Amino acid sequence: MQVYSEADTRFRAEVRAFIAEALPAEMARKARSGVALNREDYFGWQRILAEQGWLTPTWPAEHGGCGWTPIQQHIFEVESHLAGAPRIIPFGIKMVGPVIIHFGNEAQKAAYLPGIREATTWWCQGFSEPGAGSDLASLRTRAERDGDHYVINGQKTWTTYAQYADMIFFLARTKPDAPRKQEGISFFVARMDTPGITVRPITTLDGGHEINETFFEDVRIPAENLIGEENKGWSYAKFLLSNERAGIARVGEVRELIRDLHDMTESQPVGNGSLLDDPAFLRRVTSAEIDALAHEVTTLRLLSREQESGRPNPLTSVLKIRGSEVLGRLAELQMEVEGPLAACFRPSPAGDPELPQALLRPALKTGRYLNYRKFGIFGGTTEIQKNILAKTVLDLKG
Amino acid sequence: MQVYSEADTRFRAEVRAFIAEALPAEMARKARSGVALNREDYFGWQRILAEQGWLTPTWPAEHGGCGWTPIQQHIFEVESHLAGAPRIIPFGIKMVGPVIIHFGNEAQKAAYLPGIREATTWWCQGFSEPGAGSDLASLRTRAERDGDHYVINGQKTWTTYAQYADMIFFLARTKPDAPRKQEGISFFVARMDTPGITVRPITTLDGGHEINETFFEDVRIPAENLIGEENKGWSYAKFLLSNERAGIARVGEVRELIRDLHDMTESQPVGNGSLLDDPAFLRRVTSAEIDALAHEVTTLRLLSREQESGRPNPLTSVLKIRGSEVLGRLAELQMEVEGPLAACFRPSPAGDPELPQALLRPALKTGRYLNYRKFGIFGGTTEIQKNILAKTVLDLKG
Amino acid sequence: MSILDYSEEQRMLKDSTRRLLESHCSFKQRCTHMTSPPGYSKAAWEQMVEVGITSLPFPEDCGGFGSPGVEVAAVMEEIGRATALEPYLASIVLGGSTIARGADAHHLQEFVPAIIAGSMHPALALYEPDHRYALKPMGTKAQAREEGWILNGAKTMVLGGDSATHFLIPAKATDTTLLCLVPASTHGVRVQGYQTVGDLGAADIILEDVPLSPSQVICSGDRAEDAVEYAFDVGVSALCAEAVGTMERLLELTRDYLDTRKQFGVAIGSFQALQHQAVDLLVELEQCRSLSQLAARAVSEQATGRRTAMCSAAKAYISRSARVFAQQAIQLHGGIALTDEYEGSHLARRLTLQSYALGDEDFHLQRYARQPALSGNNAWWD
Amino acid sequence: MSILDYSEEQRMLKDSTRRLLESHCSFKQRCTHMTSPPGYSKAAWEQMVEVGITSLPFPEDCGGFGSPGVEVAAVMEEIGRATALEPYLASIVLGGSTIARGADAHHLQEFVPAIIAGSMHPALALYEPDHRYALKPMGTKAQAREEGWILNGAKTMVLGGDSATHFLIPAKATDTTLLCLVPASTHGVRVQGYQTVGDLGAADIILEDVPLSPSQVICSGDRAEDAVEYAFDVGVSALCAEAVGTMERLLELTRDYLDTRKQFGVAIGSFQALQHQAVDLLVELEQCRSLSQLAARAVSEQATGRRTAMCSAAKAYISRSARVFAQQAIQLHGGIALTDEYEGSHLARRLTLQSYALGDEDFHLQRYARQPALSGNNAWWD
Repeated sequence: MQVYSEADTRFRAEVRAFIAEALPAEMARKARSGVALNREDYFGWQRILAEQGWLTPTWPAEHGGCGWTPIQQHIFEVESHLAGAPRIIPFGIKMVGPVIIHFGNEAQKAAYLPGIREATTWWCQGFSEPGAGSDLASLRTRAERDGDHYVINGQKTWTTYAQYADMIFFLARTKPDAPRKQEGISFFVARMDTPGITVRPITTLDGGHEINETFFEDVRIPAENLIGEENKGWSYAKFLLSNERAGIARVGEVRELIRDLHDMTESQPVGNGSLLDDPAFLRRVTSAEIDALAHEVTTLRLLSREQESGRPNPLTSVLKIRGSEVLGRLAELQMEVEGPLAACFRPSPAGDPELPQALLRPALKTGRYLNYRKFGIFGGTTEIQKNILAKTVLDLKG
Repeated sequence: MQVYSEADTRFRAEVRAFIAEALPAEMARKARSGVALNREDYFGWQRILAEQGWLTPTWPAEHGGCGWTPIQQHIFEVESHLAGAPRIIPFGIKMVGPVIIHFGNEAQKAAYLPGIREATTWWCQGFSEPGAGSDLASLRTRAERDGDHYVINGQKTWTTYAQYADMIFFLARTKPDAPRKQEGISFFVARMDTPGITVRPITTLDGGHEINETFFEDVRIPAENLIGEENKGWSYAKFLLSNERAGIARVGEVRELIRDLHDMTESQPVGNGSLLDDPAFLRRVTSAEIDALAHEVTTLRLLSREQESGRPNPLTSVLKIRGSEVLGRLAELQMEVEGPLAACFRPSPAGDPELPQALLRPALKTGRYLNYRKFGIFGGTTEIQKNILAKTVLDLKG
Repeated sequence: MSILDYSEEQRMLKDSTRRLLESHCSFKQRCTHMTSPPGYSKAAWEQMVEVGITSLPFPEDCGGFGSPGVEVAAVMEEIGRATALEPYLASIVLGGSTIARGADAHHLQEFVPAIIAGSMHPALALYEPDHRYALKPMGTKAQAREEGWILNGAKTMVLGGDSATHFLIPAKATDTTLLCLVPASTHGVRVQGYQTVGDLGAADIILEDVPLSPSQVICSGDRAEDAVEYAFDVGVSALCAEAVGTMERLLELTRDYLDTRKQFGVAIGSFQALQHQAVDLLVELEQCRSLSQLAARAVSEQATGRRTAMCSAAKAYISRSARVFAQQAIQLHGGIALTDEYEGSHLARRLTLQSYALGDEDFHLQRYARQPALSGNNAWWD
Repeated sequence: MSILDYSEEQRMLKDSTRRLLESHCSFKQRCTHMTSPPGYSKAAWEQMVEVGITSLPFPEDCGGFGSPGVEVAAVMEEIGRATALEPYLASIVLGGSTIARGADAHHLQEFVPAIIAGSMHPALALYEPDHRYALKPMGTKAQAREEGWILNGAKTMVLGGDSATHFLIPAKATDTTLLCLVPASTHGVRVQGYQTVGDLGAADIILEDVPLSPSQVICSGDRAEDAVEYAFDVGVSALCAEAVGTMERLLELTRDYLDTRKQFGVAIGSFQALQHQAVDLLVELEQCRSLSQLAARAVSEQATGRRTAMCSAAKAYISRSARVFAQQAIQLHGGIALTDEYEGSHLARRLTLQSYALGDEDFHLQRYARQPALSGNNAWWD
């Protein structure tokens, strides 16, 4: 049945063959087991991709891009997940990289792009603040010019993987008296080891440590760390966030979970049979599988429409909404496969040797179920996506 | 298991015995078949109740009330439904009757109460207008004083059973320049045969005829048809609508549908067995039954709390929301029992002799499923109920 | 061309179908057609024949266009938008595909041109009383006689059966299944027509000692079962596309109503809770559109398993979604959508029909689950 | 007294339990207790003994209060509000009720006072690996020996098993079921404790040639099965009440957060879509409250069928509702509810535990459906 074009089908075969060859078995085993990955796990795989020239597929050719279409990026993401490759951390490659390419000066390009392209510099994102999440423009971190430096004061939150980061890009207010709150914001980068930057880990409800609070106390950064023009940061941020929407559908993860769900159900012993013999459970598995199918096809449809028109499609919000729903439901079902053991929990995913062997998998699944609650919240909540669709697609007035 | 008090348990036995004795078998058969009932079907049963002194249980004793508690009214409603009695049309007994008792003058009481109490006068309600449904206060029907008459002009809609009605009670604007739209509204009654009143039937999506549009064109009614004081109609209407909330939970209907659903599922042949052997269907039936149980117990809890405190409870909106959901779901399940025949339809519930015998029941069920869509809309939409709960119970600001 | 979307040509076909239906089957017109026999517009039907869309699903060597999938879907979306009453699904898609798949060359030449010409209306009689959505004949039996057979049994909810010229009757013989073509006028065939909740006509059929000549058996055994399963999948795919069209139109009406209707001095479409509910409809529509497109492509598949899996996946999803969509759209409107004179209530009823016709959610979930599972890292369509 | 509500006395019991927990198990305190053995506050436990709530479910003739239903529910709601960690459900309700129902007079006098005094912690070992939520022992076997038995097998997800002094082990003998009381320190009993998603402790138990004297068999046969089923129902009822308390508290936090948190210059609680979602939680809470009250009353029933039906009805509903409630409450909060330091995330996790502990939705739907159906016009509780 033809869904991919022939070129894309060939591309998939090429990606599959490369990953099968290049992905170390131990790396895949660890990623698929569900335990938390560290900096070296992520960077190890990124360097392999960098060598192949596949790490920064959407960048312009002169900066190391390889010209993949949106469908090809999608295929790469799905194949990577199915093979158990560590996911690509987006902050350098998909977020700050394109901003520097578009709005940075030559010195900044020379300083920062190689580290991203070669997977040696880990970036983190300093956008959200305790009082500025969905309403990002109300951020309060200040940057005051002092000679050839800026002095930064403020607090960022939900800083994903700040604990691994070498660099941070962030928004700060350079003109506090601007008439509109979107004005007077600037876009900066800073070394994480700059004096005055401290990171406080946030333990999440699954017991994991992915996110942090980042504090800026009289942090002096050189004026050349300003990207683009002063007070224009909001437009760069919008540019950045529109790029973020590419992987929004999370089809790779969905496919991985679906592939495993069926097998797990079939291999879960219940008395003399398996859980697949339970019609009520089978019905839920089937229904979730069809939801996932609908979501994948919708993703392909919208990506290929974007690819054709060259314009971002506001319907993409549908992918964010459904992606988080489908993933949440699959994680829930995988947890329910475990029956009573679904109630177990390992507060520290790094490994607790005390947990009986049979409970390791259930504990990881329950942790993931809890962790996946984030998908409806981060990167624009479901409610924000619905506001966008109501306004842009349905043309309803606020 | 004690849920009703002993007195209420005795009351239930008394009600059950009376209905078993007094309800004509043919009347019950017709009501339970699901075909549309006519004026005489409803009034026939109401007269039997009137004779027993049970038609106006909530009225003051001097006007023919019998002092039932909310729980007892609830028990009566449930038992009536289970026995297949025609439902009590509320417009006279629960709506305009109490308004006349509280706010009418002696002449009005003498003129109107006997007809309600003895089930000889059919009342209908003229509140909603094409532009004033949930936002009732924006009604536009005008009443202009002209000597000892008022002249009414305007249009009412969703007038339930106007086709059977002898009298209408309605709201009209008597002071169009009042500063707030809730002010300057008055409460009137009128004979339906007054010149200038015309009724246009509205066929509903189930093909039935329950509701109508009612037009007032230069309708002259005597000034004594004003109930209470001029321009105070809004407060009478609010009083009336708070009384309307009593039967809001529709537990009688829920119990009737649940009782039948299980039997229907068991007696629906599928191959060599019955539909009850289908685990997926059984699961839905069981789940709906438990929803219905939760709804009934919630109703009893809230009624008995009201009974104890003597104050209306804003949580009652929960009963309206869940009652319509549960009923809608039960009607849907009963329809689904029929399998492919659920797709059949009889546009005129009055009876179409052409429909094959085996399709009569499915057609009625599909019609009822469609008809029941109204429960989330009439009498305060689900959205309005949620607004109320957010404001009154959760104390969230609009 | 964009993946899983209509091509330029298919879009033109869709547009011309829309124009045809707008001029012959506007909401007002169809309400008139509905109430007088045959329950649809003969003029519209003749137009459909004229523009050639009746030939779409048939093989090219007997005058067809050879496109039972995406082209039929394009037409069906428009039929769904217009809630058109003409027996395209019944005669062309279901009846036509059964013959196209099951008949031998001789029968093909005899019947297909008449079907394409719109003069022969074959209705596929799938269901039997008390056997729910089962696709195999259970109680309808063919008894061999000297020359041919005698048919006895009953069929129910035969789409288009009220105006059919012929019935395609799967029947059980001693050790095989026969697929029989029975003219509606045959002695012993009793037809009781009625209206479905989606305003389309249907019928119950009673067969009492209906004589059958050998030439009336289109095919038998595996081939008969395959023809029915094939036509069923083609019909399911077409019905899914119809549902997408109906949802699309109902969402447009809902949106417009929210934008127009005022309450408390503002358009009700400015209330966030209603906006989000409307967005939920949009999200559902996009899922249904995707699965419908996938099913339409699967219909042309040679591999029966994938074809059936994709068609049942789409219908399982759409069976639930169509019904819930209708419920929510009515709720978003309020009272107006409860009235028969409003176009939206007919769309809502049509969605109810689409939910239950050709198998409900449970039936298709089970049918999907019986197909071979996804293997390894393959995509669903591999 | 209002139907299906707490009486004045029960309300006083509830209030005093709340005060006890507020002073000993505030959110901050419990987070400390959680991380050091035995995983709860001994001081709080002693207070519970002191005020007498540990006696509630036991028969009066051995020092109990004779109220396994509504009084226990009143206490459990407060435990749920506080997400308290003390093994009240495990030792008193589940373990205690098993003994109270199954033991003879001699055993009752021996054990019940020690349980009420808080020194004996019996944990009921319900589940076995690979047998999901089945209540009957499958793989745990008692082999007769000269004097007594030898136990072999494994139990999993034993609530309170990490800090239990005794285990109640249902085991399969040749032609009967035994209910055995095994001290945790017995040779051959291996206990692996861990934390559940609701922060309560639990354990896996391996039994390897565990010697059993005749006096360690509490009861056998039907009586053993009845004791387990009874204790299970009492536990289910108590857990439902716990869930109601947890939901109630989480709704309060959610409401307060909506009222406080500002976005775009206004409290997010002014957004209608969020208001309606919060109301959905309220509506769910009221349904759960009703079913929990009903189950609590059913627990004192003599008629086993009604008791089991009402308890399984409540747990089937609450199993789904608790989980969905947690999901929606988190979503309404946004990021803050994803952090471990926020009380709401512990409440959400506790709801996840309540969803799966003592049988999930499917298990209880099926258990409910196996009870005698409603007959005629009777109410569920007739």
